[in-house]
Order: sequence, then structure tokens, then C-alpha cells
Amino acid sequence: MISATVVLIICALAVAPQAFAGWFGHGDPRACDLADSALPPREGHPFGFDVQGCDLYANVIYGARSSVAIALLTTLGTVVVAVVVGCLAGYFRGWTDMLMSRLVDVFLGFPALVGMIVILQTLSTHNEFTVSAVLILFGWPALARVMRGSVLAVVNSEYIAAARGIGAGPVRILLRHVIPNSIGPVAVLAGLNVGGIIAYESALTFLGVGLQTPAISWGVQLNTAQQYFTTSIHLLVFPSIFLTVTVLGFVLLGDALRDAIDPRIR
Amino acid sequence: ACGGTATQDSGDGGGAGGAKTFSIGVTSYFVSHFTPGQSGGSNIDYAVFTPLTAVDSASGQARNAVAESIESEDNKVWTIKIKKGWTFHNGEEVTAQSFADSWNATAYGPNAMTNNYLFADFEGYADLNPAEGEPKTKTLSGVEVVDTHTLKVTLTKPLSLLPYILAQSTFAPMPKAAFTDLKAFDAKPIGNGPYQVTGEGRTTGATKITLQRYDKYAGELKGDAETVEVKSYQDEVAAYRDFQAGAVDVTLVGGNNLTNAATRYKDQLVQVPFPAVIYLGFPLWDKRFEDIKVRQAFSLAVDRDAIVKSLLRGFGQPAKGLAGSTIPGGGAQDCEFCSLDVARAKSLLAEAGGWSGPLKLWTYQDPVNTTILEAVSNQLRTNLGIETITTGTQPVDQLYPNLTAHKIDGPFLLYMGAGYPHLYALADQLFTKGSGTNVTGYDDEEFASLLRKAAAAEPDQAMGLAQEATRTAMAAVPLSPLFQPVGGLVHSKKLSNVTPEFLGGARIAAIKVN
Amino acid sequence: MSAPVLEARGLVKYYPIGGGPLRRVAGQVKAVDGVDLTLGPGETLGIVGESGCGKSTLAKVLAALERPTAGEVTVCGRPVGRLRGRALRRARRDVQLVFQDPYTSLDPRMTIEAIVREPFEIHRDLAPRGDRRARVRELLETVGLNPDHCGRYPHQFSGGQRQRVGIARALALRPRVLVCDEPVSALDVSVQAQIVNLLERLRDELDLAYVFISHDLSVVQHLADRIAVMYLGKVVEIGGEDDVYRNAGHPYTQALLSAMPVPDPGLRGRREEIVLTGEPPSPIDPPRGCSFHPRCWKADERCRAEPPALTAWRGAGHAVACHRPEVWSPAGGTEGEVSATR
Amino acid sequence: MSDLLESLPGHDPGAPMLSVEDLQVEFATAHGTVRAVNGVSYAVGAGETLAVLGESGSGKSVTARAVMGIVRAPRGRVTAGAIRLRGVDLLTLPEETRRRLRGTTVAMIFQDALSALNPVLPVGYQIAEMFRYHRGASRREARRRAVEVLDRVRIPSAARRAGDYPHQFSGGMRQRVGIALAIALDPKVIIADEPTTALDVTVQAQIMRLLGEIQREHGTALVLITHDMGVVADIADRVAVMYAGRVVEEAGAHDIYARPAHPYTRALLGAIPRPHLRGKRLAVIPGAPPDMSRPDEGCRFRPRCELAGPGCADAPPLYDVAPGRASACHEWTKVIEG
Amino acid sequence: MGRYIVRRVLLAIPVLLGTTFVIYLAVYALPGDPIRALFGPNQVISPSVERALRERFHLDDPLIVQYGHYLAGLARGDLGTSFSGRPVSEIIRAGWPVTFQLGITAWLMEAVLAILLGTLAGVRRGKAADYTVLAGTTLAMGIPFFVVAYVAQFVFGVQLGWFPVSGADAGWPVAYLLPGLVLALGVLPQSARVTRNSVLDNLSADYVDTADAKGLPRRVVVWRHVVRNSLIPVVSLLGVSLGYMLGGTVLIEGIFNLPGLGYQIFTSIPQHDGPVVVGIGTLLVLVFLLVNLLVDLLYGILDPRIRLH
Ligand SMILES: Nc1ncnc2c1ncn2[C@@H]1O[C@H](COP(=O)(O)OP(=O)(O)OP(=O)(O)O)[C@@H](O)[C@H]1O
Ligand SMILES: Nc1ncnc2c1ncn2[C@@H]1O[C@H](COP(=O)(O)OP(=O)(O)OP(=O)(O)O)[C@@H](O)[C@H]1O
Ligand SMILES: [Mg+2]
Ligand SMILES: [Mg+2]
Ligand code: NI
Repeated sequence: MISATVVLIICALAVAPQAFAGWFGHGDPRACDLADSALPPREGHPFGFDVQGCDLYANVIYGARSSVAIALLTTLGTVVVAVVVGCLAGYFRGWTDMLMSRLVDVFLGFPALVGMIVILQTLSTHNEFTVSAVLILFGWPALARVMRGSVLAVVNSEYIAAARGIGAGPVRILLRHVIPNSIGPVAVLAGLNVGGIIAYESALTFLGVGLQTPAISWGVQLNTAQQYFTTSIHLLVFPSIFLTVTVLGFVLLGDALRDAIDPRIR
Repeated sequence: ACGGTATQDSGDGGGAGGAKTFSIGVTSYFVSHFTPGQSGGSNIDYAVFTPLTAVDSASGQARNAVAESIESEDNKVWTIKIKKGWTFHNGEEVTAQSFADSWNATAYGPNAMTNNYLFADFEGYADLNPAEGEPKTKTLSGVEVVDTHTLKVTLTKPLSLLPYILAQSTFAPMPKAAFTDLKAFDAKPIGNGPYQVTGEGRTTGATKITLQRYDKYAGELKGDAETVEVKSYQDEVAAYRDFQAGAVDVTLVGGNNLTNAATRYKDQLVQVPFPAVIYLGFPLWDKRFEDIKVRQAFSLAVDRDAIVKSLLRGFGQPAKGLAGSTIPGGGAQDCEFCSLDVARAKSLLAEAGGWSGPLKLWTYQDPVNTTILEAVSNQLRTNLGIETITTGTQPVDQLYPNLTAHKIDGPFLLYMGAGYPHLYALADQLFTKGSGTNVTGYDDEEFASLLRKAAAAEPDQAMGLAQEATRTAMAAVPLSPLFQPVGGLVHSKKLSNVTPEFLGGARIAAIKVN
Repeated sequence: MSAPVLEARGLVKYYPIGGGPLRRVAGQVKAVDGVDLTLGPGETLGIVGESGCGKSTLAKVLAALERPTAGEVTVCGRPVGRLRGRALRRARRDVQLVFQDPYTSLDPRMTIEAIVREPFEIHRDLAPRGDRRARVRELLETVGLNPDHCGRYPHQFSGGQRQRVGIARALALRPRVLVCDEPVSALDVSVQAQIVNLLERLRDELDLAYVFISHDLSVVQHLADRIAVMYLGKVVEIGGEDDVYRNAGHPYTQALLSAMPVPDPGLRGRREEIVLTGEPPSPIDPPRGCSFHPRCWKADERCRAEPPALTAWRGAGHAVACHRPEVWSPAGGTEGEVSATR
Repeated sequence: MSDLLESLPGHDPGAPMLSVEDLQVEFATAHGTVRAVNGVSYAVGAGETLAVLGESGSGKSVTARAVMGIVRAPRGRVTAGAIRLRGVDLLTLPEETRRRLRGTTVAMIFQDALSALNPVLPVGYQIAEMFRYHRGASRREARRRAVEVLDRVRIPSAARRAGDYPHQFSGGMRQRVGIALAIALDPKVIIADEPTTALDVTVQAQIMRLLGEIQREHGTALVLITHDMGVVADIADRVAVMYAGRVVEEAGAHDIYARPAHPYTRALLGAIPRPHLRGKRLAVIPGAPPDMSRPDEGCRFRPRCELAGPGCADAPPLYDVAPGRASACHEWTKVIEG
Repeated sequence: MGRYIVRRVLLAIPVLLGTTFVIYLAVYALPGDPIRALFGPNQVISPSVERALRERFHLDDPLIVQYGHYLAGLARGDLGTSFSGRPVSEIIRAGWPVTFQLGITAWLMEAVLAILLGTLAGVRRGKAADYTVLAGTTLAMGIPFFVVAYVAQFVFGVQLGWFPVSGADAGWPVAYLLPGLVLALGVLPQSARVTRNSVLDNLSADYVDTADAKGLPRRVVVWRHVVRNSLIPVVSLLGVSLGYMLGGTVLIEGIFNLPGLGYQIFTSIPQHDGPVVVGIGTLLVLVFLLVNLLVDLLYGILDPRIRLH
């Protein structure tokens, strides 16, 4: 259950960064002095300073909030959409399936970054919600495809026929039988995707359409770090460590989740 | 640089008997158009074309290039004599007609050349660009070919700075051959400059253009290298990386890489102060900024020295006035509120009734701009105690229309370069009502009349009048200059005499290959 | 005999191959190809036949899980063919299916309580909310499971126990008919005996009628009142238990019976076996005429050309679809000349 | 080729073809260690057929897999006992030697032929592999031999069908392909794990006949694992009955049917539906098999046994009931007398 | 089979038309002004020029009319003209080879690495190799790929000089190795893990027992039997990941200065260059559809149980 612990800690950071940010120094991510710009770690500032001369440790801690919020919102959104679409396509087959599958094809084939840029530029406000919304818009198709596949495998099983035999309607069959039995691979993939989402948030910032300073997020930090990494490597290293640990936590959590909802393994 | 890969032969340029050659990295914007009417005035443009005049970067004076003489009685009607013996790369002679053809093409509205506006002060411009419908004529009535080597130019109002204006690549001549296929010309121009474009020129999808020295060049500054390879990059960062890998011999560096270059390539870095200003503009249409004291307070709360020293690692000049000393007429300390004075800022803001509510600062999408804007917002927060500061960015094509439409709700960080090296140009662009780049909405009759006077005056008086006009404008604090940017030209060891062109790129013809 | 609880007339079920939107149907699997059946209350009809002959398909059509391509299923006098949605779901209550594979027919993520309780949640009228738990325990007891185990998951039970869960779920709806699709094939003899006993007990207690499908002839013989033998989607012989086992008229029935292993080493080598040659034909492209003719040792021109109809033969209610039926019984040797290929 | 088995230490031409001695196999599971096989012994001679009967989960398959050496590490482990081929103890051999014996000397037929065959490789290829990796045959030679083997198991037009995939065969044919894999290299021992459970009686009869023929031709020792008492009666020479990881009775086929010597065997025979039992309840064994992860010292059948007495708290040894007959029941005399 | 292909291709036509419309709509809806964008930050635009440009590119027409113009051109085989004055077909012709080579390189790298690493992790489940692959792939996934790109460029290009830092001059494959690797890394974690899980599933399949019982050497069992079967889900994922890679070229081509389609489309967005965005976007969707058709056909080869009709 290491994964759950890691994810819990990260979520705690996201919910109450002020509790952690002050461990080593003043803990105010916005108390900045340009004179300290990009200075390496020193007493009271274990991670050093960012280019604006702000304490990097406090910033990384505060950065969890936006990054985790986006990761969770997006994961939730993509899973919900994917489950709905995957179920409709896999369960009802026929025309529904064909339309949904073609839609998925288009979304998968179209360069997602281009789409995201266009939409975010149109939206003009770039906060956690809009960024998540756009990531959901382009993130669901891959999951939906997986979901459809696993729904297809499940709907042909005998316990679905049995449920139909005792008079269960489509809604009940989908909610009680199909979804619990087919969501496993989606959970795993969603766990795997969390890292990708945080990375994508950063890519959007890099492209100028993501979260923007003074918003504090790992994506924004990495984007800035990227410009300075030859001279100030610490800007890149510390957010990356947090990011990677988070990603690993979510990947393992996805695996654990699949096992947890599978009584056969318990 | 470190060991490059085998793909680049830039290292053996000086090899025994080998032809002198080097490669130069530029951003793709520099080579997007070659037609004078559309070109951006990059160093490549000046390698391929030579206009009538050139601005001496040392003295800041306009010198004759293709022009033999440029004279006027009233600064309105000008007689331009052209030197003999100049030829285009295809051998065609450069005549008065070559200039007239080029100018007419640009000024002709339906051609939709981007530099069209530069001819707005020429007589007949209105006929070529009617408010509605097709123009009836195709030539500027203000440009008259007197004989093969004499041009008569008539302006709509006196403008003593014409020789400066004519130094821009837009005013370069075009040969007859150009007009058979303007598209082809744009990709592979036939100019009259020290270098000619060989091969297919600029092709879609290629990142390389080869220049070859034009041996019959009639100008003073003949190129040293026989061939020059121009490589285009997405941005300066990419070009600098290639330079580090040894794939490029000279390139412009900016932003964060300047620091890196300054330490790694100490003796190979040429600093280039840009004739431009980075400023914080105030939305004069916004009620909250109506009170000049608010604007003054904001201006006083920004620590320009810290930004330049820490963020820019010293590459920049903290602004004391609108224009830096690199611009003719600049260097004056005409900004009273350009030094950090927190106490005064606070009291001024308090006098104006303090600040309440959110504050949003704007700039266009650009990594350096956003970093600086963030620093400014941090300082405003700390020094003025405005807690709810956010920043926003928009793409250029949204930000400018929104500024003109007065839809931006906060101060904005912008960059303004002088159209040509003269304080007049900068002041005109920033403060004249109706100018496309006067985004603060500043409008003042006293300033306008001073500037009109400057335009009509003789060069020596013009400067003083322009400075006076600038002082007038600055006193009203429609904007607060932050610093004058500095760039750098970094070059490999085999090159010497690397000097900047007006826009910052290396002056190609001047570069010596060892 | 009282009115039949389940009746099938001219049932046909074809599965298209490679169908789908915008797709041309490439062919059809003729899984069930014209079957007539009648089942009285409390009666057990055994169905035997080769693997792939359409037994399971028939079961699904009878339980209204699949819509027949043609023909009509009547449950307690009500035709179910045209019912849809809610009405169809109600009609399904009377005919319940018990699946062959107890491993795949239970949702692995539900406790057995949830599984058995589900019918009550769907049909609220079956029992008031407060009674449901008691009813579930009662049902589990009926099928011989410990009600205290109701919080367990299917994978924690043995095959026989799972099969009972399946039966309990079916019984929850108080059906008139249980269609059992090979309910004991996956179980070993001792467990098989438990299930067989359970089914017999339920039949006596609840007056259930069964359609009992199996390829184990001895189990069918043990349970069934009447037996239908299927071959390639068609019923080729039908009759009382005694008629079919002792006086089989169709050569395929005879071959089946002869191959039935007898648990007595004393009979080893002394039984007569009819060995079928050739592979079972494909239901996509069944042979013309009598579908059994390619493997039949007495097939003649007529068999190749003309499909035989199910016609009465010997005892009452005994019918055979063969042009030249002859009596044969595994123990008593042949009547008439049968040239059995050894 | 020189016989690999003969060159191995301990080889004894007089020893039984295959003998399993006091074998123990454990599995590590989430619920603790499962001792799936707990002291199984049986032996089978050349040309002989041993039927292994027993309740589901009694360890029949695990024993077979242990003989084949395919009990999966790390979860499954053979912890004690010996498996001897003509006296050679396989468990002491290095893995590579065991591998070379698999398929050549001992072979196995699996229950579900469809899942036991690789779905994406042609059946001919799957057979040819054996010739290539054991006999070093060339691609073409191996293919030719594979067709021969398919021919032997009566696959019609074998040469053409060798290129087909398992799903293109009917159930009976697939099982014949499974047999082809097992007999390809003429092994001395074949273990058939419920080879006909999924098939109907006519096909089952075909398969059994085929196995009998092969056995007769090559003198192969056959271990047949099955539930079907009819099949056992038809072809077994000897029968081993397993319960909860042990062999509880071993005897000749005739004896077991006539006079079982273990209460479990007796109950099993009583559970078979027979024509004369029609309309009557079948005899059933009350209760459920023991939980193998919580081993009970003492007789494992005790909780379900009608004869159970206090003495059954001690695990019964395998009593010699008669020559070639053994029963693991303290009360075997009572049982055998009925 | 033939019919199947024809049907799939026909089905792609409405999909592609729909795509063009949606992209057109999106570009049209972009706030900001294309003319302003064409001129750059602080250029003055004269009204006459602006008018001429608007007319030339039909910018004043309503969306439907603009799209109609576009479709009419399309019917004539004319993909339209970029605001920069170059025909879109020319832009595509010039950029296609670069993107193609980049895509292929990245795809091959992903396939090879995913299968190797995934199999390794699966076969050595629970051992150090498994955890190493997990950790490595997580790292690759957690760090945004533009950061990976810059670091890779700096380390392997600038510092070590093993690869060209940027540009396509070195030709295939040298110039494409580094950007290809960076692209591949973006999807590698997923495909490696899918491979691993698929290998695990197959390792416990019955046919592996058969193969073991046949006495085949372990390596034959793993590579011939297990990997072969495990590829089936991986191949379909590889098909999908191509879409991601084509999308990734948008950033990678810019960073590595490769003059391909991704870079073109990327620079065209701020320019509101509708014809270019639509043309290239649709082309990429088309490629994706075709590749996935190929994948489906490959599926039929890898898994003979699947028949396509
Ligand atoms: N959903 C389906 N789609 C296409 N063909 C099907 C479908 N279900 C069954 N079939 C085919 O119909 C035929 C009859 O199948 P069915 O399952 O009814 O046989 P069965 O008699 O129950 O066989 P078994 O004894 O093996 O269970 C088979 O050839 C089978 O392949
Ligand atoms: N891989 C495994 N992990 C854990 N337990 C196992 C494993 N394989 C078998 N077992 C356990 O070992 C015991 C014996 O199983 P085995 O498969 O030998 O039974 P069997 O006699 O062949 O039964 P059946 O007749 O159902 O095939 C069972 O309790 C089973 O749960
Ligand atoms: Mg069936
Ligand atoms: Mg078994
Ligand atoms: Ni086909």
C-alpha cells in the first residue's frame, strides 16, 4: 500500500500546502527577492530559489495543488466519458458502436496538441478547469477504446446472459455487471495516464496556453526550468522528483485499484 | 564549441585553398520574405539588397549608399541622384526606375505588401490606396523618374528625416525581372547587395539558404566570405544550441542564453544594444489609471536595476528615459519616475485614493516577457501592497486589437523598436494619435505640434524638437519605460569583425573569415 | 395431460456471419433449424446431441434470451415472440435458464447474496424489501447451501456449490420451467449426483418442469421423462425415455447409445459399438437431404435428396426423422440387419 | 539416437516405467500455503493403463504436472518425494536434462485442447517444433514428420490441414491434435488429463479407441485422469482413487468396481446414475471436501465418512488389502465386505 | 478482405470531411485577427492592404461560405493557399518526408523498445528487471517531453556530440534518432506495460504448459509462443500511439528544427492559417486511419482467429 500512502501525502500537499511549506524556511511561495534569482540551495531554502527569487521548496509544495487538481479532474473526467462511450459502443453495438468508434478514431488521429492550443486560445481563460476540460476532451478516446474492448469481452459472458434472464434491464446490467467487470483495465490505464496529464499540463504552459504564472504548478515550474536548466539545474530537478514520485504513486494505485475491485485476488 | 558532428564542415573554412565560408543562424522570421515591400529588414535583407542610404551604427548618421546625393529645399520635394555602376545580381543596371518600380509595387494597395504603410507620406499614396474600390492608377504621383539616375520625390508634408527612412530595406530597388513572377522573386530575390541568393532560394520545407558573394557589388563593403549558409530556426534558443554544437558560426543570442554565452564564449560575444524600449503601458481609458499619481506610483514601484541585474544578468540598460543612447536623440533622462522609490510610490498611491480590487497585468505570449512581467507583478505586490495581482498573456494578434479596442483591463508589458534609428521614430510610433502602435491611447495636442515641427525642421533642430516632444509625453506618464534590451552576437573563433546590423543580426558583409 | 407450460413451434435460429452495420451478411450458422417441442407441467424433457448441434441455442431461445429467426415460443399459453422491453422481462420470469458453466455464469464481483437477491430487486413485487434477506437465505437453504456463506464470492465456492447458486437465482423468480443447459457436465460424479438429486427434489416440491440438456446419456436417462435427440439443429428422434433408450429408431441415436460408456468393467469388449466415420458437418452449410447421411452407414439416394420428416414410430409419442428407421438397442443387439462398422 | 534415459544415473530396466513416490506439492497463495498433493504414490508399467480417479481438486492434475515438471515456480513447489522413470529420479536431474526428457520420454495430453494449443501457430508447426528442438530435424523434415503424426491420429487430409490453426478444427479433431503432440516422439509414458471431458460420447469413444491403439502399438504406459467411471471401466487396467491430495485406494479395475475397499470409492460408485436407479435418489457424499490450506492430521475423509470412528484421528497408512491392492482406510475390512 | 478494405476506406471519407469542417470551425472561432497575426507585434497595417488581404482570403465571408470555397477547391484537388502565399499542397509535399521519417523512426523505436522491455519485465516479474522497467518508464512519462527533448538535445547533442542537435540535414536515420527517441519515450511506458501485462497473461495460458510439456527450450517458449501471442493487444496500441506521435511532432519538430508538417501546423495556428491547419490536420487523421486499417489487417495475420469480412 505504498502507492496509497504516496498518493495520500501528495493529496495532503494539494489540500493544505501551508502545513508543509514552512518546514525549512518562511514557507511563503510569494515572498520573493530578485536578488536571490535562481540561487542554489542554502540554509533554510533546501531547494534553492527560482528565477524570481522565490523559495523553490515552498513553490514546489504549493505546486502540488494545481497539478494534482488537474490530474484528478482530468482522470475523473476521462474515465467517466470513456466509461459511458465505451459502454454504449460495446453494449449496444451496431450503429452506436460505429459512430462512436469513428469519433474515437478522429480524436486519436488528430494532433491533440493542435486541438488543445486552438481551443484554449479560444477560451482565453486558462485555469485548472479549462485546462482539465481540454485535456479531458482529447484524453477520453484512448480510454474509451480500451473500455469498449473490455466491455465487449464482458457482454458476451454468461453472467450477463444470466442477468438478462432474470429480467434485468440494460441500465441495471450496465451499472451492476458490465461496468464493475470491465473497468479494471481502464483503471490501470488511467493510473498510467496521470503522469501524462501533469506532463501535458506543462506542455500547454510551454506552448503558452496552459496555466500561467503567477499560478503555481509543477508544469509551470518545469517550463521555466527548461529555459534555465543549463545554468540552474536545481530548478529542473526538484519539481521533477515530486512529479515522478506522484506519477509512480498513481501508476501503482491504478494497479492496486484494479486488484481491489477484483474479489478473486483479495 | 564542443566537438560537432561530422555533418558540419564549418571548422575547415580556413583550410588550405578552401573557399571562405561560414554559416549564420537566424530565426525563420528573418527570411520569411525577400521582396522589399514585405521584408522585415533583417541582416539577410541587407546582405541581398542595398537601399539608397545606410545608417552608420557608430555615428547614428544616415550615409549615402546607392544614392549619390539626397537634397531638398523644403523637406517636401526631394531630388535623389543615384550612383552609376550599380548592378543587380542578374547584371541589370540599377536605375532610378528600379527604385520607382519597387516603391510603386509596395505602395499599390491591392498588392497587399506589408510595408505599404511606409509610403503613407508620399504624394499619391491615397490614389493607390483608396478607401473603397480599386485604385485608378498604379504609380505614385510623388515618385518621378527624372532621368536614368535621378528621382524626384514629393511628400505630402515636410519630413527632414527622409534619408533615415530610405535606409530601410523596404526602399530597396527591384529589377525588371522581378515583375514577371513576384512569387518566385520573393523566394529567390535578385538584389543589388553584396550577396546573392543561389540555388532555389528559399524553398518550402527547407531550413537553409545559400548566399554567394556578388563580386560586381558596387558598394563599399564587399563581403569577405565567398559563400554564406543561412540556417533558419524556430527561435534564437534553437540556433544557439546548434551554435554550441558547432553547427553554426554566428547567431544572435538573447534571453537566458546570454548569460551562458557570456561565460562560455567570453571573447566571441558581441553585445548588441537594441534601439528599442521595453515598457509598462497604462490603459489610459481605464478609470483606475486616470489619476496620474497612480501611474507615477506604479512607475516608481518597479525596481528596474534588480530586474536587469538579476533576471537579465545585466544584459539590458535600466531605463532612465524613453530611448537609450544607441538611438540618435536618445539617452536623455526624460523619465522622472523611472527610479525605485517605494516610499514615494506608496504615498502617491495613497494620495490617489489607494488601490482596491484586483489588478491584472498583461503581455503577449513570450517566455522572456512573461518572466519579466512576473517580476514586475511581484514588485508591485511587495512595494505597493496590492495583493491580488494576476498576469495574463494573449497572442500578439489578440492583444493589439484588444488594446486598440480598449478591452484590456490593466497595465501591459510591451516591446517597441524604432522603425528607423531616430528618437523621432520611437516617439511617433508610441505617442502619435492614430499610430497603430500607440496602444496607451495617449493623445496630446502639444506633443503633436512639437513632433510636427520636428518633422519639418532641419536635421539638427529636428533632434531637439523630438526630444522636447518626448519630454512632454513622458511627463504625462502614459507608459513607464523599464529597460532598453541588449542582445548578443556570438560567433565561432574563425570569424572576426562581427558587428550588428540595425535590427541586431550580424552584418554579413562585414564579417571576416580567418 | 394438462395444458403445456412451454411450447415451441417451428423454431429456427440462424446466426449471421460477419454481419453488422454496412456489412453484407456472408453466411448463416443454422444453429437451430425447425424444432417443435411441448413441455407439460412437472415434466422433464431431456435433450441430447453432439457438441455444436444447437442445444444451447435452443435453450437460449426457449428462455427468451435470443429472439428466434422464425417460429414461436409459447409460455403458459402466452406467445413471447412479440414482447419487448418490460413485458419481455416479465415473461422471462416463467422460464429460467441454468447455465452449463458455473464458473462464468456468476458475476465474479458480486457476493452470492447479491446474486440471489438481484431478481428481487428487479421484480419488486416478488417480495417486500424487508423480507428479501430472509428469502435469499431460504433459497440458499433450499438448494443446500449454508446461508451463512452468503457474503462469499463465487470464486470461493466449488463447482457444485456454484451451480447451486445459479439454481437458487433461477428459483427466486418462481419459474414454471427450468431450462438446464448441461448443468452437470463440468462436475465430477459425486457432485453431479448432488445436483441431480436437487433437481429431482425441486421438481417434486415445486412442480417444476425441466428442459434438461446434456451429453451424458446416463444422467438424462436418470432424470428425463421424454428425450429429444438433436443433430445439426434438428430433432431427429423424440420419445419417452424407454422408447428412445430401448427402441431407438434413428441411426444417430443408435450410434450415441452404443458409444455410451458403461461403468462396469465386466462388460468391457462385449458391447457392440457403432463407429461413426467422418467429421460432423458444418452448420453453415449443412448437407442436402438428410443431414446425417454423410456419416450414415445405410444412406441411400433418397437420404441424399430428401430431408426426412419427424414421423411417428412405434410407441405413442415416439417419432423419428429417418427414411429407414430400424430398431436397435445397445444391450439386445440389432433387429433387422445393421451393418455396424467396427 | 542413444536413449537419454538409459544413460542417466539410477536407470534400472526392471523398475516400473513410471513411479510416483510419496510426492508432495505446495502452492503459496494469498490464503497461505496449499498442500495440493500430500504424499501421492502410484506406479504404472509399460503397456499398462492406470486410471486416476477422484474428486475435483484432489490433486490429480497437480501430480501429473509435477511428473511433467511444469509445476509453476515460484508459487508451486515440489517439496518431497520422488518421480522415477525406470528408476531414474527426475527430481534430482538438472532442469536441462528434464527438459530433454519432456516430450521424448514423458508426454502429456491436456484437458481443454483448444486452450492447450497455441492459437496463433498452425497445428503442423506446433508438432514440427518437437522434431526440430528434440531431433534437430530441418524445417522441411520436421514438417513432413508432423504430417505423418497427424496422419497417425487420423486427421483427414493431414498434409493440407497441417497449415490450419486450432480454431479451424472441431473439438474432437483438436483433441486428436493434442494427442499427436503427445505421441509425436513415441514417449514411453503418456499422461492424459481428462482428455475427453469436453467432448460428446461418440467423439469420446473415437479418442479412447485411438489412445488404446497407440498404446498397444508402442507399449506405452498410460496414466489416464478422468471423472468418467464408464471410461475407466472400459479401458483401465488399474485404478488409483485420490482424495484430498492422497491416493486413498489403488487396485485392478475389476476389483474396484466389484468390491471397493475405501468408503470414498464406494460412495463414488454409488453416485453414478444407472438405469435401475431411475426415479430414485442417487447416493451422495455429504459435506464438502476439506480445505487444503488448513491440513487436518488424521484421515481427510473422516468428516464425510459414515464409518468414521475415533481411530480416524490418525492418518491411515496405505494398507495392503490384497496383492496389488491398497486402501488408506483403517476400516477397509468393513468396507470391502460391504 | 478486399471488400473490407474498400468499405473501411469509403467509411473514412465522411469522417475526413467531418474533420475538415470541425477544424475549419475551430480555426474560424479562434479569437484574434489573422491579418494582425500576419503582420507581427508592432507593425502598422494600412487599411487598403488589410482590405485586399481580407478579400483575397475570403476572410469577410461567413463561415459557411468560406468553408464552401474550401470544399470547392478541394473538389478541384486544390488544398488552398496559405496566408504566406504558398499553396498548401506544396507545403505538405515539402514537409511530408520529414514527418514521415520522424514518425517511422519513433514508431519503430517504440515498438522495439516496448516489446523488449515489456517482455523482459513480464518474464522477470517481481524481480529487479521488472522494477527497473517500471521505474524507468515512469520517469519517462512523468517528465514533460519538451523537457526531455531539451535535456536530450543538450546532453547528447551539445555535450556529447553523438547526434546532430537539430535539423534534418544529416538525413535518415541519424537526424531522426534523437527526436524519434524522445517521441517514442512519450508512449513507451504505456506500451511497455501493456506488453508486460499481456506477456504475464500469456505466460499463465494453458498453451504455455503444452509448450513446456513438449520440452521446448525456454527461449523458444517465450519468444515463439508467449511473445507472439502477447503482441496482439500491443499492436493495436501501437496503432493508436501513432496518433499520439503525429501529434507530438507538433512540438518535437519545432524543438529539433525539423521542417515537417507538425512544425508547419504549429506555426500556422497563431497565424490563423486555416487552409494549412485543415490540410495538414486532415492529412494526419487520414494517415492515422490508414495505419489503423493496416493494423487491423495485421491483426488478422497475428491472430488467425480473427477473420475480416
Ligand atoms: N452467437 C453466435 N453466433 C454465431 N454462431 C453461433 C452463436 N452461438 C452459437 N453459434 C453456432 O451455432 C451452433 C450451435 O451452437 P450451440 O452452442 O447451440 O451448440 P451446443 O449443441 O450447445 O454445443 P455444445 O454441446 O458444445 O454446448 C454452433 O455451430 C455454434 O458455433
Ligand atoms: N497454481 C495453483 N495455485 C494454488 N493452488 C493450486 C494451483 N493449482 C492447483 N491448486 C490447488 O491444488 C489442488 C489440486 O488441484 P488439481 O488441479 O490437481 O485438482 P484435480 O484433481 O485435477 O481437479 P479437477 O478434477 O477439477 O481437474 C486444488 O485444491 C487447487 O485449488
Ligand atoms: Mg452448449
Ligand atoms: Mg484437473
Ligand atoms: Ni475475406
